[in-house]
Amino acid sequence: MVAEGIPELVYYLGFITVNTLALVVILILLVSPRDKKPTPVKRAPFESGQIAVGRGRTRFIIQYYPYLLMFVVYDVVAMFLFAWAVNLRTLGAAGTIPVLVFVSVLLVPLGYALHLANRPENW
Amino acid sequence: MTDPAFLVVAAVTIIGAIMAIEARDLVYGAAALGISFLGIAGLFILLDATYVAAFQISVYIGAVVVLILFTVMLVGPAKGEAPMEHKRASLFAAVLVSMFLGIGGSLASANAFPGVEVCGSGCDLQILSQTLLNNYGTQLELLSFVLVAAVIGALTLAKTEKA
Amino acid sequence: MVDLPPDPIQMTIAMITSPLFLKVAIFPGLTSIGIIAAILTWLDRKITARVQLRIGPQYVSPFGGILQSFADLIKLAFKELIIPEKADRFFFILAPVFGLVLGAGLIALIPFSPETLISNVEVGLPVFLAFVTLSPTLVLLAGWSANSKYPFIGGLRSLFQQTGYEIPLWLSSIGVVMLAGSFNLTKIVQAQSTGWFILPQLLGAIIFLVTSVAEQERIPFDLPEAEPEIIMGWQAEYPGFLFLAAQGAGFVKLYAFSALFATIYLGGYLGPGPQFLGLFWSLFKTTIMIVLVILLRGAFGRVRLDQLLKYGWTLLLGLAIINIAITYFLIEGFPAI
Amino acid sequence: MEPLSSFFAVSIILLGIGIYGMTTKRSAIRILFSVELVYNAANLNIIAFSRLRNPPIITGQVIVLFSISLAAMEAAVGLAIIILAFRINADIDLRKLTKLKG
Repeated sequence: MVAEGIPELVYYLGFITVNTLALVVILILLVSPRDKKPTPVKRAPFESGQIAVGRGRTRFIIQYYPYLLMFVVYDVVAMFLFAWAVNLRTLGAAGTIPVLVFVSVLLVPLGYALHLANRPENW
Repeated sequence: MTDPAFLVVAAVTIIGAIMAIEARDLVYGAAALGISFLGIAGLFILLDATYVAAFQISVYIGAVVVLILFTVMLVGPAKGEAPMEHKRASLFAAVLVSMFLGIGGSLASANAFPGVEVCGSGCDLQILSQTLLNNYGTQLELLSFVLVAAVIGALTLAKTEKA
Repeated sequence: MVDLPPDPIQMTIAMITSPLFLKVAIFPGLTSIGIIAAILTWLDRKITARVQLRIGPQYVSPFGGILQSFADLIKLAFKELIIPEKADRFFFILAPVFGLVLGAGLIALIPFSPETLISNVEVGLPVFLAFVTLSPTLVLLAGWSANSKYPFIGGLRSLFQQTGYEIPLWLSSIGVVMLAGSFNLTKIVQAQSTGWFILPQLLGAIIFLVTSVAEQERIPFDLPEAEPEIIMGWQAEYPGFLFLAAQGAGFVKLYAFSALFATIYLGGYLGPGPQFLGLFWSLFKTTIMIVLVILLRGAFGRVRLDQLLKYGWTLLLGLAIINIAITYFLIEGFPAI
Repeated sequence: MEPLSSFFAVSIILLGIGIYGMTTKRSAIRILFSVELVYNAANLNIIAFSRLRNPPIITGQVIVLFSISLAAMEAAVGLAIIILAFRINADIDLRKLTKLKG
């Protein structure tokens, strides 16, 4: 009833998830030693020796935000390109003109994003 | 009556959606949203739309949820999560939700026509690609203009002019 | 006489001896992935050592210390799991586990030979790429959950590095789909019976190789776990067995991507000789690709994040689009448009 | 084969959750979550109807391809607005976004 091949994939993923989770749980509960009274230093975040100062999840500049945005757009472009690439032989030239326009029009925001990303004073 | 696979996937979707709205921490909410989209991709697979399910996973969970996670990490945890809802709005919302469910339930039971077992040309990949490019070619081109407008808008919104 | 439900022992025996269970548990499945990931760890260290004119692991077993990674596995399993107190326990434990599951899930789609293929999905390639797109998200969650500076920076780097190479990876595999006319990996292999796709798709193969090395986060693209800068990046806070799970996922992906490269470009299980040799051919090609990728580690230095992003989006993307144009003209003939 | 009513019920429940989220939550990102949920409920409905009608047709899947790309774009623009709002008054609580000028 479901598409061919999907039940085996779900069976395989379920099999691996169950085994890995069981392994980790057994290791955590039984195998790995437990320290009753962990000293505060032992559980402090590891900063190659220094005392961790300030928030763990530090603030960061978003200079690469245009790249992330372009990733979302070109994911969508790849979705349509995959659909076009499947039966290219029967589509011929008539089918490729929309895709050509689609890809070439979407090169414009790529240029703008690259222009913005290379000038960090904007972020 | 309904096969167990559908029940499991639908339960995952709905619980993921509820968790996404109610989770106390925004990153938990974004992860629950990702799981709910995974459930919806599973429902697409049950409806023999495997191409759309594959790209729902990679576009939605691989890009949109990651963008949301990025914004939550940039913006979210700066301030503690204040208790947000106040009673009056949630009462109104509960009424709205129950009204929708009521209509939905009646509509659902009314047109309970079962689907056709074999969907020959209805979900064939080659026909999907042909209809997409032959019948919807111009819509594809117009979509590219919408995408360009959205991206350039989002970029100019998010950047600051260090004037 | 009411027919008793088959008693559980019969059912479990029937289940265990079913061919699917054998495929899932033995060959392309769990045990083979564990053993191959361990051997790849050893091979990686041995070849990098030889490239740097040292000997590498040699003590654990007579011929060249091949059991070194099994010894590491046992040692790490008995280490104490120290989880930093401000860490987010739920994601901290689950992120590497699901990273390993996603990495191992890729192997189910690859046709080593017609009878050992686990799931013959009609849309094989997009499902493979969908799994690949999810793993940097798990790395980001793992880095975020450790609640300390270096892992968080490592997780963010993995997110931004993904945007640099993911789209060229997709567009280069589109060239293969255009030639084969189908997403099904078995049909792609059969379409290569006349000639392997690496000849018409040389440019696409190079881009695919470069971006798959970046996807496995191996040198020269191992920014998320750059040892000198951000001490093992997102894996810095991981103790014992979870560190092994995080490292193991990298080697499982190395194995999966080399197998996919062999399937898409080098004709999978097609090769001279009788039909049942197919399995040998596909594994032979996969090992060649693995050794090639490992040799890259010895030869290149780490790439900076902005360099990777700039060249990923300009050079790699441009070459991928050129590759699609070349393939289109190959198929349609020049006076097409 | 799963009757249409069960898929329809799932998408209606998702719609209900989305509307509940939109009306009661104050953090802008939560409202974006619920908008995405409503989007997916619509996609699910389109594919369920196009697959479960008597001769199943493919246009449902084509429409959902377009709808997924538009939803991705809408999320991108929404998040850019949230970043801008955060930059202006350091908080994305919708009740504080009252000043109209940027």
